[in-house]
Amino acid sequence: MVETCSVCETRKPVVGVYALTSCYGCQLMIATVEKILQISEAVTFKSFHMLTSASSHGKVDIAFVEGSVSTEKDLIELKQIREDATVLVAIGACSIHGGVQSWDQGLRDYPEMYEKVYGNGEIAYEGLAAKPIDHYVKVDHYLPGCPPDEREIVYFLSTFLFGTYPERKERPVCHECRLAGNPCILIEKGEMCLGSVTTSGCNALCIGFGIPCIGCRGPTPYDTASFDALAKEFKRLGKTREEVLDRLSIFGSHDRRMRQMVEKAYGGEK
Amino acid sequence: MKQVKISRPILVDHVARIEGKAGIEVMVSNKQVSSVQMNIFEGPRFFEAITVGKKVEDAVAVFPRICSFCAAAHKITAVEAAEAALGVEPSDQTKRLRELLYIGDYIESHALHLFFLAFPDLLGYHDALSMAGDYSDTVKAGIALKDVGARIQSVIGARYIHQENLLIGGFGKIPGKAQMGALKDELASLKSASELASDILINFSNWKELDSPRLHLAIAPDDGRYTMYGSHIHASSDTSFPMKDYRKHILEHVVEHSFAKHCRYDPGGSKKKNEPSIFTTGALSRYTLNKRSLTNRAKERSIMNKDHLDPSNPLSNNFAQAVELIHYIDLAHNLASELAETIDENERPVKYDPQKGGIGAVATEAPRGLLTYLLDIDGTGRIKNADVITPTAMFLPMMEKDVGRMAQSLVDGGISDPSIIAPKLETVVRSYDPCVSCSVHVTTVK
Amino acid sequence: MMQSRNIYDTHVCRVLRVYPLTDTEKLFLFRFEDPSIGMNWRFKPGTFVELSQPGVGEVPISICSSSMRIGFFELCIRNAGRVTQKIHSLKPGDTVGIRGPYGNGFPMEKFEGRDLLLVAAGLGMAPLRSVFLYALDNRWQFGNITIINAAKTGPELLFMHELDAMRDIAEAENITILQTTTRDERWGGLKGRAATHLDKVNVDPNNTAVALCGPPHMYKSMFEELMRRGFDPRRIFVTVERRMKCGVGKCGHCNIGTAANWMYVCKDGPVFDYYDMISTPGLI
Amino acid sequence: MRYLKLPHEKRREFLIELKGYGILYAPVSISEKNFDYKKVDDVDTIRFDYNRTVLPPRKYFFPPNETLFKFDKKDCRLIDAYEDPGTFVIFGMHPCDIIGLRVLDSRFIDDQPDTYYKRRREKGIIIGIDCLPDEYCFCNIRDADFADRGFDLFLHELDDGYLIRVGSVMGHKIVDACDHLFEAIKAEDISVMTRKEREKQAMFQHYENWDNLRYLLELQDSHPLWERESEKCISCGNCTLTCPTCRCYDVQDVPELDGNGGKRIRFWDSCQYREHGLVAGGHNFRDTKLDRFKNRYQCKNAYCETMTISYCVGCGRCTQFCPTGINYRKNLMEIRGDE
Repeated sequence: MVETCSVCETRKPVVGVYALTSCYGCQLMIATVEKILQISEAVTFKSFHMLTSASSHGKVDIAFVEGSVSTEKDLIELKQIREDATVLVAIGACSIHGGVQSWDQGLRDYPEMYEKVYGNGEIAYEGLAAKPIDHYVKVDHYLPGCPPDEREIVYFLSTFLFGTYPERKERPVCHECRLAGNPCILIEKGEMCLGSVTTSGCNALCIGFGIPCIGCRGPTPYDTASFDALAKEFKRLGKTREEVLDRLSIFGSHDRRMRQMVEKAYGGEK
Repeated sequence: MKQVKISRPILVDHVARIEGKAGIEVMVSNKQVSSVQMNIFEGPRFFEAITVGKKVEDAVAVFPRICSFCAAAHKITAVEAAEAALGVEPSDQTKRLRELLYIGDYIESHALHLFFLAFPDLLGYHDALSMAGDYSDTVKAGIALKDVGARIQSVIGARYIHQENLLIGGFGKIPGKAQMGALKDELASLKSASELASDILINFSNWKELDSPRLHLAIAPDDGRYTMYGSHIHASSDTSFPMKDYRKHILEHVVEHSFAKHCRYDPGGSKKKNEPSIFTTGALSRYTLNKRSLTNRAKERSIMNKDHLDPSNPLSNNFAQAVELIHYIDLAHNLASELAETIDENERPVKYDPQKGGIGAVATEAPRGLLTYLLDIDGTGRIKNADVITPTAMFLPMMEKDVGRMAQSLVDGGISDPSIIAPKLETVVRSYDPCVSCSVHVTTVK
Repeated sequence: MMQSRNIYDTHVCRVLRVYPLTDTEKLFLFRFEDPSIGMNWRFKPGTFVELSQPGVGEVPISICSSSMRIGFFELCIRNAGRVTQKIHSLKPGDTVGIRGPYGNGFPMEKFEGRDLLLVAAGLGMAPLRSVFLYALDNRWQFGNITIINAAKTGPELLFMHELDAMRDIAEAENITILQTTTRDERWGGLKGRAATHLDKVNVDPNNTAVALCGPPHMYKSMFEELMRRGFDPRRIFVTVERRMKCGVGKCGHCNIGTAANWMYVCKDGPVFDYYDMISTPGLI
Repeated sequence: MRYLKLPHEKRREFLIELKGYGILYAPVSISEKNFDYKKVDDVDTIRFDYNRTVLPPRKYFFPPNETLFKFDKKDCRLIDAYEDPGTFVIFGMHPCDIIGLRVLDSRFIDDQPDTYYKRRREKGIIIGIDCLPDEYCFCNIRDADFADRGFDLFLHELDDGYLIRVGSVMGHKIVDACDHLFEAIKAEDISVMTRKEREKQAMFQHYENWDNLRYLLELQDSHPLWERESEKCISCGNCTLTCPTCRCYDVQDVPELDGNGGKRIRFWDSCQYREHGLVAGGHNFRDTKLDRFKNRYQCKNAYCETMTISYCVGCGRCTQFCPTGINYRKNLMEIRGDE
C-alpha cells in the first residue's frame, strides 16, 4: 500500500483527469494502460469524465490536463482546475504544444478558420485560437506525446507515489532511435525526419517502422532544438521552406524560436 | 430560437463515459418536452481548414488526430480518399492488413464502449473500475478484448492511437509472420470472451419508451462480407447511392448549440420532393441492413436474441455492437490466420506521384457508423479542399429526438426529479456511443 | 575467490539528526546500519559520497564532518533538485543509501606543519568544514589557522553559529574566524567578498596551505590576491563541483579535457591544485 | 602466436560451429545501406563485406539500456539486477572496434571495475575479421588498423580462405574443437596475406602523425572552425552514440506503482545534450552547443594512458552517421593546418 505521495504526504492521492479541446487520446491512454486497475487502487479518481460518472469538481492533489484551450469555456475550466489542483500536469501534444489544431498558428486567424468550417452559421459558445495551457496557467510538469507513452504515464504516477516528481525528458528522439538500433532515415532516405528536434520518450517508435518523425512529442525543451541546422539540411535535400515549416508546425507551431530559425536557414536565397 | 424558460431545464452538464464533451439540455413546459439540445461544447479544431494548403502526406498524418477512439478509421479513410484522388491502387496485402487494422479498431472501440462505458450503467456502477470488484471476470474479459484490438492496431499500425505506420500506398513496415501468428492465437483464445458482452446484455431489455421506427444508413457489402467497406451506401428506405456521391445525399447544417453540425439524408432521384430526413448510423444500422452476412457464430447469437436487436430502438445498438464483437473476432482470426501464412514482409508501398492531383471521396463504416472523407488535391500535392463527415454528426439529430422521447415518457409517468431523469437520458446518449471530438472537429459547409 | 562488491551498490545509513542551517540547507547526521561497515569506513576531508534514495535517484554530496569520527558522518545538503528535495523531507530514523567515499580529498599530509588558510563561499563551507574539523582534531600538526566564510547574506552563511560559538577557543588556539557577507545591509559583521579580507588573516604566506571552495567565478580573483601576497601556488588547493553520476570515473559527466591528461573530477578530483586549475581547459 | 588456415568452403561449417558456444552476433544488413550487429540464426545472412555497423559492438558489453538494480524503498536496499547473457560470440569485429573495446576496458575494468561491464566482458568471445578502408576510415592514423590483441580469433582473408590468428586460450580451444576444418599455413598464404596488408595500407586516404593533435586542439580553441561547424550540428548525438569508445551514461530510477519497488537503470548518454554538463542549481559547464561540440573533439583526442593511443580509433562512424555531414577527420586536419 502506498504510504506517501509527494503531493499529499499521507493518504491516497486524489487525481483528476480533465480534457480541454483534444482527441481524448491522452485520457484513452490513461484509461487503457495495462495497470489501470492497479492505478485505480493506488489513487482516487475524483474526476475522470471519460471513465466514470462519479466525477465531480473540487480539490485534487494531481490534475492531468489534456487538450488545448480552444474555447472560453475551456479557459474558465482550466483556471478552475489550476485553482483546485496542488500539482498540474499538462499531458499530451495539445496541452503542452497546442496540438495539431495549432498547425496554422500565425498563418490564419480564428475568424478565418471559423468561416471556413462553419460559414456564417452562429454557435452559442465562444471559440478561441488553440493555445497550450501554459499560456494561461502555471504548469508543474509536462508529459508529452500524441498520445503519451504508456510507460511514461505509469512513471509519472509512480514518482508522485514515491514522494518525488518526474524528471523531464529533454533528449531528442535520435537518442532513443540509436539506442533502439535503427539506422537514421534522414541520412539514408533523405526524409524530413524531425527526430533531432523532438523530445524523446517514444523509443523512436515511428522510425522503427521506417516512418520519419513528425514531431508529435513537441520540440525539445530548454531551447535546445536546432531548427536552423536541421532546416539547412532539409534545404540541402531540396525541401522548400513551406514544406519544412508545414512539417515543423504540425506540433511545433507555438515554439517561439522555430519559425525564425527556419527563416534564418532559408534566409536570403528564396 | 431561444426558449422561454417556464420551468427549470433538465441539465446534464457533462455526460460522463463518452468520448468528448457534451451536455444535455431538455426544456419542459406544461409537462411537454419543448426542446432537446445536445450541447456540444467541445472546442472546434478546424481540421478541414488547417489541412488546406498542406501536403497530403502531412494531412493524412494529422486526420487521425480528430479522434483517438476511431483514429484508425480516420486514418484509413483519409488515406483511401487520398489514394482515390491520386489514382493509387494499393496491393491486396495492404488492403487485407488495413481491414485487419480496422477490425482491431472495432474490437477495441466496441469492447471499451460496452465494458467500460455502457455496462456500469446497466449493472449499477459509476465506472468499470468499481465494477471490477464484483464483476472481475467481466471486466477482465473486456480488458482482454480491448487489448487484442489494441494489439492488432499496434502490430499493424505501430500503435493503437494515431497509427503512424499506415501510409498512402502501403505501410512503413510490414509485420512479420510470427507477429501475425501470435495475434491469431490470441484471437482464437478470445472467442468465448467475445460472447460475454451479449450474455450480459440479454438480461436487460430495451426501454419501450424509445421505440420508434427510424431510417438506417449503412454501407452495403460488395462481396457479401460484413465489413467496413463497400462501394454503395444503402438505406432502410430501400434507397441507395454510390459512396463517392455522399456529398449529394448527406447534407450538413450548423446549429446554434453545438460545435458539431447536424446531418440529413436526401435520397435524391424520384423521391426528391421529400424533405431530407434525419437518420441513424452505427452498429444497429449495419446489423439491420447487412445481418445476413454475419459469421455463423454471430448470426446464431443474433437470431437467438432478436428482441434485443429491434431496429426501432436505439438501445439495441449496444446489442448490435456485442454481435459485431463476436463477428469481428471471428473475422480477425480468419484474416490473421491467412496473413500468418502468406504475409510478405518485404513488400514496399506503391509508388505514387502526389503532384498528379485529383479528387477522392470515400466512405467507410467506422465503429460508430458512416465516416466520409473527400480530399481534393492540387497539382503540387497539397490539399485544396477537405471534407469530413463523422457518424456522430450524422446521428446527432436522431439522438436528440430519442432523448426527447425518453424525457417525455418519464414526465408523462409523473417523474419530475431531474436527478432521476438525467441518468436515464445519459444512458440513451451513451447507447449511441457518440464520439464528440469527431463530430466537432470535422464538419464543414460548402 | 569471492565476487568483488558491485561498485554501485550502497550501504544503508540511518538519519540520526537533522539540523536546519539556512532556508535551503540542512545538516544531516548519519550512522551506518551495519556496524562492521561503519567501523571500517574512512574518508579524507574533501571527499564525497553518492547519496541514494531508491526511487528518486543519487546525488554526490561532499562530507562535512570530521574524518576522525568513526561510524558517523555529516552531510550538508542544499535543497536544489529532485533528490535533495526528497532528502530534505527525511526525518531521524529514515534511511538512505550511501556509497563512497569518492575523490582524492585534500592532501592533509602535505598540510602538516604549516599554517592553514581556508576560504569558503556559499556551499563551499561544507567540504572545508571537514578540513577545519580535521585540523582541530589534530591541532598540534598545524600552525595558525584562518578560516574565511563568505555568503551573500547572514542567514545564508553556512555553519555561522557553529563558527561563532568557537570564538572563545579560537583565540587560545591561534585560530582566526572571519565571516563576511556581500549583500546584506543588516549584517553587523564583516562585509565584502572573501578576497577583500585577506589582509586580516593570521597566517604566514611563506608557509601556508590554502584550501578554497566556492563558486567558479571566485577562483580567479582569489588566485590573483593570493599570489600578490606571496602564497606559494603549489600549496593552493581547490575543490570543484560537477554532475558526478557514478563517482568512480565511468559515467563521463565530470570529465575535463587536457592535452596531457584526461581527467575525471570525481576520481582525479574534486580537489585540484593551482597548476591543475589554470592549465586544465573547462575546469574553472 | 598460432596461425591456421580456414579454406573458404569450410567457412559455413566454422560459423555453425561457433553457434555452439552461445548466441552468435554478427553484422547483417538492416536497411538498404546500413549494417548492424544482430543475433544471427541463419549464418548465410552474415555480411562479410560490411563497411561499418551503425552501433559499435560495445552494445553487447555495455547495453544501451540496462537495469543495474531493483530496489526496495522500505529497506533502502539495492538488489543487483545483472542478467547473465550466457556465453556469446561476436563474429566479424574490425580491428578498430576491437581496439575500441580495449579503450572501454581501460575505463570500465582497469580501475574499480564496473561490475556489469566486466561480467559481460568475461562472457563474450570475439572473432575479428580484417577489412578494407573506405572514404571515412582513418584507423591507420589512430594506430587502430591492426589488432594485435583483444580477440580470441582473427581472420585475414586470403584468395581461397582465411588466415587465422589465435589470440587467446579460448581461441585455442575453439580451433582445437574443430581442427578438421583447418589447414596448416603455407608460404604462399603468408605472401598473399602480406600482399593484402600492403594493398590495404595503400587504400587509406591519409598518412599522418597526429601525436601533437591534442595540444593543437587546445591551442586552436578560438579557431573559426568551431563556430562554423557547430552551427551545422543538430544535437542529435549520433556521433557519440555510434562511437565505439564513447561510454558516458546516465542513471535514472524508475519507481513502480506500489510506492515501494522499482529499478535503477542506466542508459547511454551523450555530451552533445544540454543536460550532460548540468549541475544541481542550474549551472551548466557546457551551456552552449559550441561548448558541447568542442568537448567531443577534446575528449576523443585525449590520451588513453593504458592504451597509449587516443580515445578515437578512426572508425569513421561519427562522420558517416552525422545527418548534416560534419566531417570529423577533415575538421581535425583543418585544426592541424593540413588543409
